[in-house]
Amino acid sequence: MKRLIALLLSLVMLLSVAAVPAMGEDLAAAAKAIKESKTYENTYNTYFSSSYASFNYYSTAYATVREIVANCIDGLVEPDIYGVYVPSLAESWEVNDDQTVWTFKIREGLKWIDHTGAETEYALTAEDFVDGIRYIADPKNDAYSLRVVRNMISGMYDYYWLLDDIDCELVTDKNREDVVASFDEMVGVKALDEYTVQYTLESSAPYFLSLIESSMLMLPVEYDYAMALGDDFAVDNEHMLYCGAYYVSEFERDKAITLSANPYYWDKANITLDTVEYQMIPDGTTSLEMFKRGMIDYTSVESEAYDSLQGTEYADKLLPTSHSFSTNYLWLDFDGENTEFKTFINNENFRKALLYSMDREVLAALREPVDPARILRNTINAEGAIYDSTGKDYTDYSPLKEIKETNYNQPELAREYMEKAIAELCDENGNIIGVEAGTVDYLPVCSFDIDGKLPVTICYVGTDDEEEIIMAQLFKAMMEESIGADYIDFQIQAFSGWTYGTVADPLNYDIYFDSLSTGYADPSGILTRLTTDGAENVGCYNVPEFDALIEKALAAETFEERLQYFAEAEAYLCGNGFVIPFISSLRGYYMSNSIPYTSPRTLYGNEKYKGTLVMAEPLTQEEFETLKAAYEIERDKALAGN
Amino acid sequence: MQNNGHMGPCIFSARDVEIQFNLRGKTLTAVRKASLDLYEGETMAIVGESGSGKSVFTKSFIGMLDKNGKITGGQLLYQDQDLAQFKTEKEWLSIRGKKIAMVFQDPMTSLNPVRTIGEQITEVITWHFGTPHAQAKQEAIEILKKVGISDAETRYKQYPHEFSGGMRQRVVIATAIACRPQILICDEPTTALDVTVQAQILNLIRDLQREMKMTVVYITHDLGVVANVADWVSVMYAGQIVETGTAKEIFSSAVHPYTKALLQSMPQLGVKGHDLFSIQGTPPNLFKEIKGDAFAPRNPDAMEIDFEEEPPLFKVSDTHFAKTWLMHPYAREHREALEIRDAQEKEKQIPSAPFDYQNAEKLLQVQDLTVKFKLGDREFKAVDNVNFDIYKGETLSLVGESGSGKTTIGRAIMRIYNKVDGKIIFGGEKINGRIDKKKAKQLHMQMQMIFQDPMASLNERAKVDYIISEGLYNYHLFDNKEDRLKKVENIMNEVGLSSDFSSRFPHEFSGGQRQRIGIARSLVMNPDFVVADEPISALDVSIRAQVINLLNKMKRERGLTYLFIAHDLSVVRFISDRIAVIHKGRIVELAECEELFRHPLHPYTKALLSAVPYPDPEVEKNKVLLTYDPAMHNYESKPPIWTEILPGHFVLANEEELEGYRKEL
Amino acid sequence: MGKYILKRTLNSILTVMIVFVAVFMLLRLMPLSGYFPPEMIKETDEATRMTYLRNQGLLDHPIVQLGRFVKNLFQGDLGRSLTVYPKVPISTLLAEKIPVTAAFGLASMILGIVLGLSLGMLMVRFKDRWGDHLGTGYILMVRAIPSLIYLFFIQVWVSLWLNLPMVFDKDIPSSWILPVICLSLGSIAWYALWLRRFMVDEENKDYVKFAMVKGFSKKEVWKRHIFKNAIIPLVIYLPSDLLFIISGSLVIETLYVIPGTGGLLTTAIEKQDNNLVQVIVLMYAVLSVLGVFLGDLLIAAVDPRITLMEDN
Amino acid sequence: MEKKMPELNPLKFRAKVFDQMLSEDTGYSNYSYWRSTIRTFFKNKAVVVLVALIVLIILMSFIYPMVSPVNPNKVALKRTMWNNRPSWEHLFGTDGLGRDIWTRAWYGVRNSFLLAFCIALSDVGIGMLVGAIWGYNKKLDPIMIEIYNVITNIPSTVYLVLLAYIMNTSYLTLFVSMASRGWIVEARFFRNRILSIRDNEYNMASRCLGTPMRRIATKNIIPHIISLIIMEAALCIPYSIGSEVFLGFVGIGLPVDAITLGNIVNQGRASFTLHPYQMLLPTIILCIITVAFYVIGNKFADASDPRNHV
Repeated sequence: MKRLIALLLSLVMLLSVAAVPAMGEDLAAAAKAIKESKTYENTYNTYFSSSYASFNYYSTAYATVREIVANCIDGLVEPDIYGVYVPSLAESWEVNDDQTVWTFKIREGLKWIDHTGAETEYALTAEDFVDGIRYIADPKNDAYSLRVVRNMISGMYDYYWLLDDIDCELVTDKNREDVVASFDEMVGVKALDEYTVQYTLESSAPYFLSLIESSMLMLPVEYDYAMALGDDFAVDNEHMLYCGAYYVSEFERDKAITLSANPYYWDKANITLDTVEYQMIPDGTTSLEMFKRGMIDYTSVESEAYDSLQGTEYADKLLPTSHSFSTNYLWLDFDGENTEFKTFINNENFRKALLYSMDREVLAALREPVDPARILRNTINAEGAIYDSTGKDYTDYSPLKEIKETNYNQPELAREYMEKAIAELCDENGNIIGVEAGTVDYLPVCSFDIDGKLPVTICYVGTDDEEEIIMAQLFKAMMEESIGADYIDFQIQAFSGWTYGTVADPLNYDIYFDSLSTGYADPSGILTRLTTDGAENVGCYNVPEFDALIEKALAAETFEERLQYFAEAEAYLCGNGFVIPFISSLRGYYMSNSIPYTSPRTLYGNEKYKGTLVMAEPLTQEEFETLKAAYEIERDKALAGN
Repeated sequence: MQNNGHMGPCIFSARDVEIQFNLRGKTLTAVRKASLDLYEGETMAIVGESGSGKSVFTKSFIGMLDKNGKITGGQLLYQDQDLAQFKTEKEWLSIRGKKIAMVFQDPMTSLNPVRTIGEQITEVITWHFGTPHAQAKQEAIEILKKVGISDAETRYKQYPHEFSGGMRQRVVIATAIACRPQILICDEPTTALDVTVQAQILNLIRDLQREMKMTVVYITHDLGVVANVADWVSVMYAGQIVETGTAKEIFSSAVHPYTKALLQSMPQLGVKGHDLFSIQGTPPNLFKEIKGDAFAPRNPDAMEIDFEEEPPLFKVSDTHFAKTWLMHPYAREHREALEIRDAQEKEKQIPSAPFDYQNAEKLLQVQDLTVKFKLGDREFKAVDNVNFDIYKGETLSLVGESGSGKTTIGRAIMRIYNKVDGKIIFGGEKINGRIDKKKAKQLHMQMQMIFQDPMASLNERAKVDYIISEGLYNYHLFDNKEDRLKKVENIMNEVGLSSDFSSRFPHEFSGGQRQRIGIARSLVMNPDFVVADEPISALDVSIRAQVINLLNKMKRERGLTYLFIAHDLSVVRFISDRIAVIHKGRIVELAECEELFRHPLHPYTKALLSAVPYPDPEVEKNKVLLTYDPAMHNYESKPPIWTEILPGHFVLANEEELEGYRKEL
Repeated sequence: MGKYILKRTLNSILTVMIVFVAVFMLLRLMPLSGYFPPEMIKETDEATRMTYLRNQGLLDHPIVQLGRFVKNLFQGDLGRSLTVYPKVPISTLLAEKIPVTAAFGLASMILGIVLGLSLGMLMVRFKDRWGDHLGTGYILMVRAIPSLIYLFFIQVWVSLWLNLPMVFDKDIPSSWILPVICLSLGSIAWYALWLRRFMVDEENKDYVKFAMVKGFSKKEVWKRHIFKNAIIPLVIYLPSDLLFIISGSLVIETLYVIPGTGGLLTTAIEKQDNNLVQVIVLMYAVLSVLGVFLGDLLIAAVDPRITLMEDN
Repeated sequence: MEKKMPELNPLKFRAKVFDQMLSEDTGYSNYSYWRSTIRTFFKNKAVVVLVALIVLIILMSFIYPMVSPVNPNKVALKRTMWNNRPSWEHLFGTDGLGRDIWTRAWYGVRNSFLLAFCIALSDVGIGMLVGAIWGYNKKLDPIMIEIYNVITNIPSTVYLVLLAYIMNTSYLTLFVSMASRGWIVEARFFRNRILSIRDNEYNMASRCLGTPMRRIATKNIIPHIISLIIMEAALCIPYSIGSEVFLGFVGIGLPVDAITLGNIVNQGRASFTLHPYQMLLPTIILCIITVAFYVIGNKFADASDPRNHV
């Protein structure tokens, strides 16, 4: 009997394979037909919601600025439309066998241009990339999220803190100028000749290219120009130089920004849009309204808005947003003053109870009303972000795969675990052993009393952003329903976004809502920070097994072995409820007049407009599906190829 | 001279005019069938107390009634039109200003404060006669000169706040006559002014009337002023003209009991030591329908008929009419009996002996008292080293114009102004400046004050019972509640108020009654010394007599000592033993009452005496008006000193002037 | 006259200084971690943040910071924004934003005075009749109901109904209409209310009765006498209104996305941008004190009764 | 011009005995200040309607929360319960989380009204005390005017953000920050009023009688300004509710799960174009309250002015 089934199976396999190519050809034809049938504009109108602080791409904390800079200043490499790294300002590059020394050959004859689009006398040379690192290595220039690059490039860590100690007069025997002059000897970045730059790293980094593409800190700068301007560098579009596909031709602060095509761009053939017009639109309702009036070419659609558009002419124009690598998770406080919660959270059963208590789809529905399951995520690192050399997704590695697929919406299981935890921790009439009554001082967030008896008081702290408030109230409703209001007393506290420092660091919370995102194509980006004494371990849990697994992963020879150990470590962390990831933070739907998958597929960096095709009227869903299917086939071919 | 005694034709006649107001849901009949005829070129004075409806009556002549009042009967015949039927504003505009003009009581608020006085006159001329601006301006300056404003060109461009009260009233009159009206109605134009200024305004009105042959209607409650200015007089009471006739007839042979009572209650005619004749009670309540003669309830000699039938207008002579049943033939013998009785009483009243100063002991001494006020950064001396003594049991009067510092002296003695120079000695001890609490408490009981404005000196939101016993509460001068109520009842009866008024609020009483409450409040503490700060100048003539009699009665019974502050010399003569005349913060003359009237020495005293109106047309007609100009003394070289030129008669003069005065004596 | 002005200026300078120092110290009470946006705190470690603060000079003693700020002020350097627009010189910020808000402010002030006074006149002429009820209804709606609510309705529905642009755009003149109207709603109600109240007060005054007795019709008396007296008390507020056209309204500038100074102060305080807050507070304090002072000068010029000599 | 003479009885022409009290009778007009203020106040029909409405709303907002079984913060887990249209079951429909807006509106009215009432009380209360002291002694003048200038010149947002940080957002914080400025403005208003009353003669008379300052204040001054106090309090309530809504918009308002009209309106505003009813209905109640109090405040001011007692 088994043989018959095996025969049948292979037949089906054969058929599907056969069908695929057949389907593949007419799909590609259909996609090509759609593209030919449209007429294209040469300006793209879009908007930004919060004001642009300044264009200093090294020191700004604002994500919105990265979107502008990504189009105005090119890095060494960039992804093509399928995500494969292709040459950008670097014509070619090679790396030594243990991936610690990377050498890039810069494209010759390029010049920086200014805000009027005219070429300046500054040529783009390898020295500009070295100066980039020189600029961020000096503490005076307040480079932002320097930690990853500082620990990666050899000698930069010591150089940075030496300068810092000099500034705080801790070190008095050396003076600042000599140390700055000794930059070339200390720091592992050198311009071998006018057009070759070489980076030496502290340890092997197979993912170095994805770091170059995503991090602003690796971009070049014209050092003399920047130093001449001093504080005024990149204050607005007139005080900076450009070497990317576009330059900022017009900048009206808090109101409008215009990007114009760079006439001297090395990849001019690929530029399809002459200008990109940004204007400021603070809230979603206005942007939707203006999209309907045809004044902008793109708008995001919040979940409520989604329902209201059903039945209108825009019903078929709603497109699902693509992947987001940042994950929302609940952070638990293992060492807080709330002794009730502390005793319980250090018990594995209670953590499991929390894991199974949430109906995650309801939470996801807030962002993705149509198909909430799509944005569920039980792992910390996003799926479809990290691939091993065979193209296998990191999240499909064995222990993590099971965590990814488990359905955590099991309220009865949650209650069972809770009863187990209570049996272990409480005496028969409900007092928690070893916990007396008292007041918990989480000021300035809140302060409340605990009685040392059931129900366990849980203080959930979130920001006062409208959507997070709704989510908090959903947590409360779900947990009190599944685990039972007799066992837990869920209190919600909101703090204004700006006082994050007074909540997370000093442990003024029991459960805290946060998000982490995969910065580049390697799980170490997040996991190394989650070890017992990792920078991100704000909850102060201690997980020796997890730390050991991380050590093994870092010491692994092959990339696959490394991913395997990381998978086991992440499975341990999520499975035991030390951290509870639940959904990806992507925003449900959008509408757009542009053809998707025509611009470089930037996984970590920001959308580039090079190659984007913009129509006069919005793209329909069914056109989107065809283009997406066709693109995925080509992409698999391209990925398998390299 | 027609047969009815009038010089010209009758140009305006009001017949049985009735005016009603709706107030708080009830209707008030302010004017009940009053009739009045105005003849060309003559001055008609309308005399009556407040609430008699005199100003409402005249306002109806030019349609200026308040919005809740309307003419409900009668006719106003003028140039063969009936003004009572006027409804639209356009009709009234043909009369107002051009034909009938009006001048109000308070000059301070009659002029628009933010426009120059010249403009406010020129606009009348251009509005009525359409004369071009330049010429109108010249006319305006001419009129300003005519009303006696010196250097009219410069004053033309000035604003009202830069003029004194008297000057402002002259400008108001200039504006009124700028459009040469046929009738000018003056509604108490001089009541708010000082005696000397009032005299000048009265002369001005008389000259203008003669020069422009205008008919002037003069409304006032002061009979002295009537004697000075009026050809004809009509007496109004409770909304009716009760008597009308020539000034001479009314003053010499008044017939209506109210007119006679008004004349007799004038302080100027009072005989010292005896009570003034005063009309009992208060004007009637016009909300109720009045039966018979409105004055009957207040007239001790009223007849029964007076309470039942309203008397018609009887003819006393061709020019003299009166609305009283006394003129009816039936009442003849009742009338003669009254006349005989009045005459007898007149002789009986012999003035009492003057106050003997030899063996009286000094209660209060004021030694070179000076009070300075800070206005902006300049310092201004309100009182300039004043010296006088007050003997126990006497009434010293302090007379002066407004702003002369008389009230300041009163308040300095009552320690309201505490930072003063000089010494005030009371019962042998210095009381100004810092004194200990016990002494202050004692002083509060010994010295009391009575205030001028009855409306402002009582707390609107407290019952009479609390107002009167406020002093008792302060020093707990009673054993228990009954004792306090008893004390309040006694004092109320003493001042002539029934004790069941104690649960009412001040706004339910008339001016006179409120003043009596004020007096009760002071005297309930049975003080030794009372400062009366112009207690009667805000009251009507008849009510004044009541208050004066009350004060005298209190003095006799309780042996009080008064410092009586006033601005009208004639009123003060009856009540005071000694009089001090004050001018710009300095006492210029102090003497025994009759001595001062016989031999006034200081020029300012003389000017004051000449300006005071006397209720007798003959005297007023040929009285010569003296004016006082402070520059006539040359005090730079020889400063004046306070000398006792005769025993008890002090005067402020330097050597040279003293010689002159001695020659006069 | 000079002595009065000198006393007043000294007094005003004192007030401005006290306000300035008070706000400076109040801001220093805020937590150091408040200077960083949430993402920044997650990304950077404690030591780097301390370096950042030291570079901005925020770790020095408040008095030292105050001294430095005042020294720069006297050299005409307003310093740079810290967190709202990092490193952007405040003088350029204000130079960009103030003209926009001032333009809107001026337009709405003029509209406010013109419509406000005419509404006030209408209410008085038709007192207790349709004019009065119409005006009182409008004033009621504008002053009682919180402005946020009706402004929101106007933006969404009126822009649809008259198809005016929902958002301000300096190139499209019609985009000015809605914001200016919204801004002027408040001042129209204010001027109408006060003009009516002063007109009614003046109406009962004696000089009006005397003017009517002189033979002028009611309308004439309104024109010649009452209106001038009623306008005078309003004059004292004109300078402050004029100076404060640069303050802008947070609500309207957020709704219509006007890059003005409306929300600048609130955002600056929330993001603890001390330098920016300091400059704005100083500016507003100077303006308000100047406004009051000019108000007194103007009223003394217009109303003959008031002279500058006696202290008010 | 003699009128026809009615035939008269000569006997009547004799003197009648004089009754002194009859002459004193001034016609007791039983006018009392408070009764005629109330009468003028309620003469205006619109006022009667508004007062009734206000009393109804406030009573409902205090009784309903005690009586209603529905928990305003109960979140519905089933998505079908979110953003329902007004129906019989949910009179005002449900909001983004399925909570019943009808219940939330009434809780909101109660909380907003209580907050506004306390602020009005503190502003007018403290304002009057400080105003009285300030009005009574002249030497305090320069200092108080300086304090007034300083406090009004410091932008209120500085207080709010600072207090929100120090005392974490709660009713108390909002109360303290909103009330931290109102009192000085009221104090100045009362100081001007008291100055005009203080120099009347009856106050001088009381001082001459040696009445202590305390009793002068309670018996002489306060009865005159009671009507002003009531008016200021009535006008303060709509102002407080208005600023609470504004604070909600700016984001410094009350803690998130606190239910006030300001929070409901602001939460409704986000999805206004899609579900207008969520914002519309609470707004109507809010407008009724603010308009009603504003009208009552103004009409009471007119009614308490003796000139209008005609």
